[in-house]
Amino acid sequence: MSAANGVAPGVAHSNVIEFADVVIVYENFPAVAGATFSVAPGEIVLLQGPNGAGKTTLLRACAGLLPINRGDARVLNCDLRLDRYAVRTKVGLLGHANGLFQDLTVAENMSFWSRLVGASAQDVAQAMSVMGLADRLSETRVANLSAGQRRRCALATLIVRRAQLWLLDEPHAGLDTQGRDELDRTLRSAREAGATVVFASHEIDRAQKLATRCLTVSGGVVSES
Amino acid sequence: MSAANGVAPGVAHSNVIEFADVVIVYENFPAVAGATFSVAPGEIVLLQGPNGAGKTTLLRACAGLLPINRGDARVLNCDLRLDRYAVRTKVGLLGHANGLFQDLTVAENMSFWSRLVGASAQDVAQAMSVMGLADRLSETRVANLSAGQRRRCALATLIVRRAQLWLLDEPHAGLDTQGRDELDRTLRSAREAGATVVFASHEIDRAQKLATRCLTVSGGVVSES
Amino acid sequence: MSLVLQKTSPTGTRATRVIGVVTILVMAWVVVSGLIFTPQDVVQGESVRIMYVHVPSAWIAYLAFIVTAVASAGWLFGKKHSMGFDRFAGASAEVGVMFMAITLITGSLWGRLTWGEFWQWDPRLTTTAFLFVTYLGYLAVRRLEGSKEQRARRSAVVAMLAVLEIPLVHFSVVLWRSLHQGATVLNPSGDVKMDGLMLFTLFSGVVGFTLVFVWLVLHRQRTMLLVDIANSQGLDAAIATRRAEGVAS
Amino acid sequence: MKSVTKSKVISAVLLKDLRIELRSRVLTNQVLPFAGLVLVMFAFALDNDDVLQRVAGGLVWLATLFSLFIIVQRSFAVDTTDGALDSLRVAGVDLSAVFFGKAIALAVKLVALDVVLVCGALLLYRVDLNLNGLVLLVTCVICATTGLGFVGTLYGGLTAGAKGRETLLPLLLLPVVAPVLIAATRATEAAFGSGGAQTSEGWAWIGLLTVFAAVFGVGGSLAFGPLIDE
Amino acid sequence: MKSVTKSKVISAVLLKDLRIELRSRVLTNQVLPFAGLVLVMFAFALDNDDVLQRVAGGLVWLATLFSLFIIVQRSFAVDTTDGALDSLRVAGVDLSAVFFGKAIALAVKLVALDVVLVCGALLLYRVDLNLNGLVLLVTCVICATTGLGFVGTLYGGLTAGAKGRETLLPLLLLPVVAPVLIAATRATEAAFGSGGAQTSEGWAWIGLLTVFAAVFGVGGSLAFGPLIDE
Ligand code: HEM
Ligand SMILES: Nc1ncnc2c1ncn2[C@@H]1O[C@H](COP(=O)(O)OP(=O)(O)OP(=O)(O)O)[C@@H](O)[C@H]1O
Ligand SMILES: Nc1ncnc2c1ncn2[C@@H]1O[C@H](COP(=O)(O)OP(=O)(O)OP(=O)(O)O)[C@@H](O)[C@H]1O
Ligand SMILES: [Mg+2]
Ligand SMILES: [Mg+2]
Repeated sequence: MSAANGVAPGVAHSNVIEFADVVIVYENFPAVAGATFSVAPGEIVLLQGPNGAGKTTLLRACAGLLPINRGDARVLNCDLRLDRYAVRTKVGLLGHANGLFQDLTVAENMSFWSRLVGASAQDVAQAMSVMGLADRLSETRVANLSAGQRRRCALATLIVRRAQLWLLDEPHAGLDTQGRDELDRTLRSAREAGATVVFASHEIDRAQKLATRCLTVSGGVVSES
Repeated sequence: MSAANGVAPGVAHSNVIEFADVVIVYENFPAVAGATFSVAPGEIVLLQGPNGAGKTTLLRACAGLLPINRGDARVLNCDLRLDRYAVRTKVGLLGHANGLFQDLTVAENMSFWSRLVGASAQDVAQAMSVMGLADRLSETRVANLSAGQRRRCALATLIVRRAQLWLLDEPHAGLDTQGRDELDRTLRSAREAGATVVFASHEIDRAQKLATRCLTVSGGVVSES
Repeated sequence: MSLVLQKTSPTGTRATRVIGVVTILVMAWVVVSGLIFTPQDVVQGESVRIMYVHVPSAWIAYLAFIVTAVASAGWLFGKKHSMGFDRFAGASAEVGVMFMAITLITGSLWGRLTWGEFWQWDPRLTTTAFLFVTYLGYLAVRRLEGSKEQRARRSAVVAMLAVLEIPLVHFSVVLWRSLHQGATVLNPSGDVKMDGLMLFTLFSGVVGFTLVFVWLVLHRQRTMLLVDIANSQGLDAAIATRRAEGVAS
Repeated sequence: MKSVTKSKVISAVLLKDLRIELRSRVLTNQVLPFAGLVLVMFAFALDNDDVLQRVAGGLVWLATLFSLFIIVQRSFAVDTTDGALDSLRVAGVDLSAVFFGKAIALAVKLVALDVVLVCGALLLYRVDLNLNGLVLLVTCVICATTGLGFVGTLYGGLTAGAKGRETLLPLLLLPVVAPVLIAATRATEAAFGSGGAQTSEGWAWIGLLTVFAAVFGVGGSLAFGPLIDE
Repeated sequence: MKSVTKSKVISAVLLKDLRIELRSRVLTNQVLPFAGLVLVMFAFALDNDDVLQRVAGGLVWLATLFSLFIIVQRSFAVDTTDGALDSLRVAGVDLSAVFFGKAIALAVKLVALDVVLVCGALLLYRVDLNLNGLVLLVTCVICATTGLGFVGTLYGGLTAGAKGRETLLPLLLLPVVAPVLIAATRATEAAFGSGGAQTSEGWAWIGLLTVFAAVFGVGGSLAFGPLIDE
């Protein structure tokens, strides 16, 4: 992978994510209630915590998808309070949903997303083979895939993005053991290429092995663990 | 739990599931390609195997949702080739989807499903508290729940069914550690009350601990492991 | 926080009180002049007096919607995205919808007297109704769930598009042959054929309604500010509860 | 598991569908403006009292029909998006009871819609209505919406089951509901006295509507279960 | 990540939308029969060549408008069901390019629909069309569908983001598209020569349609991004 994927040398010393006392409110429920944490370049950070703790909300906020109601939030040197859009070309997000078009085949989905982010055909082919989607499956409509195969396809669209910051919401869910191993390998090599990874997971054992640091989210607050 | 939930004494000796060389075809792809296996009463059987192996298809077939194209399939003494409907009052299925109504609150969803299966208000309250959905969450619309909370709600609707045969497709996915422990306890106690459990899972460690027997599904074929 | 609330709690200021008094004086003059001093119309008789309400309310509705659009642009293109602009936009649109409703009501009453029908499927009437519905839609957009920032952005875009309908309403009489009165006052050629006192009363009405508009908007945007402050106070309590959830588990 | 009586299932499904409608307000916010548009646009397009009065009845039912498509699709979309229909099938409940529950909910929504539409037509098209006409009209609305409720639910169920089928709905539904459209239009015209029609003529059409509702009520309760089972 | 040119994004989105339409056939199987019904119904209801010819233009555009709602809703439903819209937002692509891609796809679908509708009207309502009229008609269809494509995509985007919003679509869209309806109707009437209208009269309306399309093209390309961002 080229140097362009890494963090530019000049900013390597500043944090990739810098949240200070951030509050995020849905209607009138504060899903994130004063979160303070930071992520340094090259880390693989695990967000763990009970259901409804606010992990998904944090990840979506980091991707610039949610407005910040209070506090200071900086991601890749973009201030999310002023501009949530600038950050988006640099992050890749895998949410609970897959973001795929059910009526298109795997190959068509891949080519759509790869064209949008300007990935090369070679990258696409590689991502698909890493995720085990070559051959028969590539010509299958997404609606006709099994749940795990769909998740693999979503991961493949993420891989071709070669983002500087990877945000993954329960990336292991639905994958079989081999897929999980492959994913972990992919994340580690992305890190070696200079990317930073933040992911939420309930597969604590596997996740803790993968992560370089663990954060616990609970009641909308983040704490070191 | 009452005796009605258990298997009637007269049929206790025959198998709960009895599949012989079953083939299940989607359009023209045989997702299950000659599966032979049986499950005895009181077992907790794990279906493991790679993505796309056919686990979901097998579980849905056991629930009488899919037509059998070839082979012999009997579930709870109902022949699925002759009558896929009779079996449905006796099984409970948790699929990849949750089967909840997004616009209704947790409590409303619970009361709907419990009325359909004739569960008592007490059972409902108990299931909700087991799954941690009492208090604030019970009045929240399902659309506003987190992914794991939704899964918990789906499990609660299943628990009130008190089925003879529980079919669960990746029940652990999305749940936090505490929820998983609670679920395992629930399944074990269902078994003690005479029910049989078949579930698919990719959390191999936890699943193998829970299961009394493991079956491996691969390429649409089932083998003992 | 509660200190802030107390300091800002009255919605009136010295300026608004002055405006209020002037408004009352001007409106009193419009009522007296419109009902007593001005003559009947040759064709329309007494019913022409509806004009002193109908026409100003239509124009002030236009004015209100234009103010909404300008304030929206201020929010959207301003560097600081100051929420004050958003409040002005919202307040002005609410008052504008009220004036538009008055136009519709007085218009249909007038129509009953002159055409014998409350409503006709006439271009001016139809486009006016559409304008009214458009701004109901605008107010609905403001009520969508989401943060203040989201609300401001969404509604600003809608407001700046909706304001384009005003020329359509104004020129509808020209675009389609219409039953409705053509532009007697705001016509392009500039020569106004109307009795002097009638015209003066009409313009007094316009001035009076403008003052009403200004007074209402100032107060309304102030109450909006207070609601925002009150909401953020409720948020503090909610945050505390939410944090407690985490400690408990 | 205890067995559940049919009426309990019907009421549970009915309540659920109506409650979802109340929450999501698809009918009031989406379908009604749509149907209202048909009326207003036609009033605007055909600014001619004569023509308008003649087509008033037809327009009301045409608008109802359009709305039927949207409501049926929405009614089953709610059940299929998160797999609730599968859960319903697996719950082993009496599917004919589900059919009646959904059909009644659908009919209730259609009645609500038609009340507004008829009032709109009365206002916009300046139709006169006497007492006889009103009785006929109310009967017509009830019979027609019942029939439409049954047939909509039946075909909605048929097309909700599997992928690709949903696009079939209008194609299948159109020819079947055509008789309802015609009968209800004629009955409404008779009630409105459009074109000098007599109220008495209308009652013959009501007969047809009743037969239609009965046929699809019975047919639907028998066929719905097998149909939604893929 | 490399930067991607605007035209590449436009073509990717356009292709995607059209391909999904080809797969799911919502337009042909769902919208067309629906729109066709309006035409046929009227041919039956007003069995009077005079009136029919007079309303032919209006009916075509009314049917287009109804279809617009359905197509727009469907076009965004495809993007929202599995969170693809979120992914689009996060992909950091130029959202004004997405706007144009979706708007063109929408316009293409509308053109396809209108060709069928106009042919239907010509047949059913026995309208004569000379060469001048044809040129006017084609221009009118292109201008009007472009405008509708822009405005439909813009408001579709506004209402697609979050829950509860989708019900707003008709309320917002109705008053805005009314001018298109009127202008296109008048131009089509001129092309059909209904009520003795001259072709030349039609071209004035085309001007209005063009202005409309331009306003919403520019407005949409600027506003779409901020709008779909919740
Ligand atoms: C519901 C029915 C009516 C509605 C919605 C309505 C709406 C409007 C609107 C929006 C305007 C402002 C036009 C502009 O300057 O752009 C206006 C102006 C006016 N209306 Fe009406 N109107 C209605 C009925 C009537 C009737 C029945 C009359 C009298 C016969 C009337 C007489 C006028 C006059 C004289 C003006 C001022 C025109 C000018 O100088 O521009 N209106 N009306
Ligand atoms: N509707 C369908 N039409 C055609 N093929 C399908 C359909 N659904 C599933 N398949 C195919 O059937 C095979 C088995 O799918 P199934 O969902 O049973 O797998 P699974 O074992 O549950 O996998 P996972 O672990 O990913 O959930 C897959 O290869 C899939 O591509
Ligand atoms: N759209 C919404 N409106 C209101 N409340 C919401 C909404 N989405 C989530 N919530 C609430 O916000 C809280 C945090 O949700 P979030 O999805 O971030 O949790 P999570 O940590 O990802 O949980 P999980 O492990 O179950 O995925 C939950 O309590 C949930 O009920
Ligand atoms: Mg989550
Ligand atoms: Mg599966």
